[in-house]
Amino acid sequence: MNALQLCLAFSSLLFAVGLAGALARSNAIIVLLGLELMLNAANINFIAFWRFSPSSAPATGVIFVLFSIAVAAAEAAVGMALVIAIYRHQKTIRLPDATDLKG
Amino acid sequence: MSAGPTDAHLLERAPFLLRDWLTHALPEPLRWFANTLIAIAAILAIFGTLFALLTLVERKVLGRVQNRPGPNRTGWFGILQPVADGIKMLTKEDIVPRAADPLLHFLAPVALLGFSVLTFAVIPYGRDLVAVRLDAGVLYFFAAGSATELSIFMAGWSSNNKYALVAAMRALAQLISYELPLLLSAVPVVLAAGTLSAPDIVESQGGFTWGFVPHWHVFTPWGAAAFLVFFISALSESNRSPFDLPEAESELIAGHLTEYSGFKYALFFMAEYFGMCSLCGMAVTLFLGGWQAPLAALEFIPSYAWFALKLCALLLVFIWIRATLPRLRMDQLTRFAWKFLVPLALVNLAASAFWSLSFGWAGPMQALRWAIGIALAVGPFVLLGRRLGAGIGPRTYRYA
Amino acid sequence: MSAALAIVALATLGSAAAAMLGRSLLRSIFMLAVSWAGVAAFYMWAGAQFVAFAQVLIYLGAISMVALFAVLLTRQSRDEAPPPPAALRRAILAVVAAAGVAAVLLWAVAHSPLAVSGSLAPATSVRQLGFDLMGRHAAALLVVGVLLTIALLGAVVLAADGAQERPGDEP
Amino acid sequence: MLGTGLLQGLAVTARNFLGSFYDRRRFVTTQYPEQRTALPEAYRNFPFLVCESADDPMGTLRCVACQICEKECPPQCIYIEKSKDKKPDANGKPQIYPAVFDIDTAVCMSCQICVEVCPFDAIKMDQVFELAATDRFGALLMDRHALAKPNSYFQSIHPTEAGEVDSRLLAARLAAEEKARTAAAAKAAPKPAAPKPPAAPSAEAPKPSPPLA
Repeated sequence: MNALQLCLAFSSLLFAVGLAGALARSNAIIVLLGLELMLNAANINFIAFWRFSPSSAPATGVIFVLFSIAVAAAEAAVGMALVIAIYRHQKTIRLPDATDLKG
Repeated sequence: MSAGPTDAHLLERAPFLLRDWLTHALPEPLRWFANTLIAIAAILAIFGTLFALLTLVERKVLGRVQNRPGPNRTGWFGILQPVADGIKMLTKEDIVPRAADPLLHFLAPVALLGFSVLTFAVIPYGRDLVAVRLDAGVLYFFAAGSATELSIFMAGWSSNNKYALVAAMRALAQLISYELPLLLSAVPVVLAAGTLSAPDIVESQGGFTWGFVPHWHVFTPWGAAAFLVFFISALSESNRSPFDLPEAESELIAGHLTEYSGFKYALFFMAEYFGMCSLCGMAVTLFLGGWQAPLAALEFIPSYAWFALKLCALLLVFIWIRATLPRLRMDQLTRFAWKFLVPLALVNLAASAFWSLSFGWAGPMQALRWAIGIALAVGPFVLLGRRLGAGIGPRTYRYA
Repeated sequence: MSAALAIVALATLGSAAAAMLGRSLLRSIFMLAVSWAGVAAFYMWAGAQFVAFAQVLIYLGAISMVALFAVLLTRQSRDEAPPPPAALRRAILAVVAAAGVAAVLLWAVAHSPLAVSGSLAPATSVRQLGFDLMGRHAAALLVVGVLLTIALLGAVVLAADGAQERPGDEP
Repeated sequence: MLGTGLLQGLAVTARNFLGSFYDRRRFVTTQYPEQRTALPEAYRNFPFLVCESADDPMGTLRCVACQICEKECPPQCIYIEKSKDKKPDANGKPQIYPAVFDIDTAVCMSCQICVEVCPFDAIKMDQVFELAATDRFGALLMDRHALAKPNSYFQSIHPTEAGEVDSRLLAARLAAEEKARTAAAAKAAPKPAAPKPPAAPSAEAPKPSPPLA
């Protein structure tokens, strides 16, 4: 196993942890944060491939990660706003309880 | 840390000579390690001493402003007061509330101090006198600074005290609000210098116009405006008066420090002053020419002395402002950040872009450049200020 | 080299797992902050300093703050109730699914012919990064800027309370 | 414009800061334990017992243990026990004296009523304010030894009032002497052998006893 594979294994495990959290927990905030973890795992892959791949275009991986982080920030902001909006309507942020379409 | 300048005179090279004298006997990899350790130790020692002195100077200056002498019982002119305070802090009982989260309660001051010490790494204290030469030094500075917010919240939440929690919420709202103008007012400098590395930003401010006006960023229209925004945001980021809402003692006891005592309290205190010092250091680096001398004739004074002088001057202004201004209300605080500082910083970005684009203008165009630059800096200030102060007349006090 | 990576990876994975398992919401967020910091440390290790600082600035400075605010604004859910049987079953299924995904990914990683070049990618200077962003990727940068602005506005609209601001509240 | 008020405020504090270095009128702090301001003469708190001589305070107390002050004291901080015997006072006249005279300064509220009711000018207001003690029961309860202070001290702290008191006492004493002399002369004319009655002058002028001879 070389360094690239180690990095990829690391990111796979992080992705799995995030996936497990997003699927298992019923709290909307934790679910969102699990999604963030999965995004992070993807970013790790970008950096790893940029770092170790034989024919890396200069800095493309880094730039992709920068964009990804920006999108993650936007996603977090909108997601948390949604959580707060749901909470205002239904007085709960447990996802199994948020089943009504009409608030 | 680099090898240090070789052509400068003895006083300029003194820190490097001292370091090399201490470590010249060691083999190569160990020597690098020892040099790094010495840099860390020097920064910690100097700023630790500065912290101690600053607490004393702050109390003396506040006293003088209020026409009283300040602490003068311990030692000559109260010079031993910090020592007495330190002994008092160390010997006090360390109380952890029963309902608190003991791990986070312990981690909060440690993390806060750690992050605020991290920010010292990229500030250039003199010619080639910087602990870590990072390509993205300014970004590193703000990243480390933004991480301190987390530890303040940790302190407030883990205390399990309503005052601490409310104060932590306030601190978060305040720090997030003022992080934005702080960053945005640093961007024009990065734009002008074309680099994110702090030593290079200082280098770019070298030289003089007509031999006596230094090329510091604060002497350009956009630079002055950005410096103002940066300074106000720095006041707020370091929880200093008039933005010391998180620890508003009249409303929230001691804010997030309510449940802290003894040495942990001292750590918070230390972190606050370290944050103040590092923000002032960054302001000096970005706007006041870092370690550059203000006159070409004064360049025989070593660069680190100039940096120290500028840093102390800014710190004194911090204290002066604390002695003058009353505390803001929470809604005034956030309104000021979002409705005044952020738009001002954004417009200022455009002003700085104009300044960079009009670099080649000469002759009568130079006057036009200055006129437009000043208009772009002062105009938004006046307009936004009028908007901010709309409906607030001068107050009349019936019983005063 | 690999030892540093292993330490960073273990710290990141451990804190992430602790965050996902933890019962206290706020502790979970603090653990997640540690794990994001671990990812930043990985970027440092991989020589992408700029990305590491951006990661700290955005994840530790902004996203964790937003999450903390969300937790405090939705007060009831500070600690989750003990899981009912249905939730437990779901959790077991989730862990099984995640373990399956992890197994597939790990198998793929272990068995694909991933060639590693002898020389590492040259560490890009911030200057080069800036030229790239403004040159080749300028359109993407613009789109991201628009996206961020719209997302911010949307978040404000979503989270804003319908109640009017009280008129007497001006300073 | 925005910010001018802030600059004005900063100017005010800067003026204060610089002014405190050269303007002594601004810089009013006194370094208390070493440097003391002169107390105004009208300053009064906590009563003390006046005695005539500093050498023998217990023998020359003006107090005759009439207990009026004890009865009048609003917080009842005075405790007096009369003596069983009589002792010659400053003028040699045998008087009852206070065997115990305690004032609890923890209770006393410095209302000065004891001073106003005393017919003998024996209790007066003091100027002490450094009564801090480590024992809040014993050390703040002043007995008559602690309370007795000579008339010269009274004159030093309240010269105007002490002058009035002294001249009043002197006038009363002179009047009593005069009266005693005329009485003695009147008695000597019809019945020269009769002894002088000692009680009569002291009844009309309470404080000053007739002169010895």
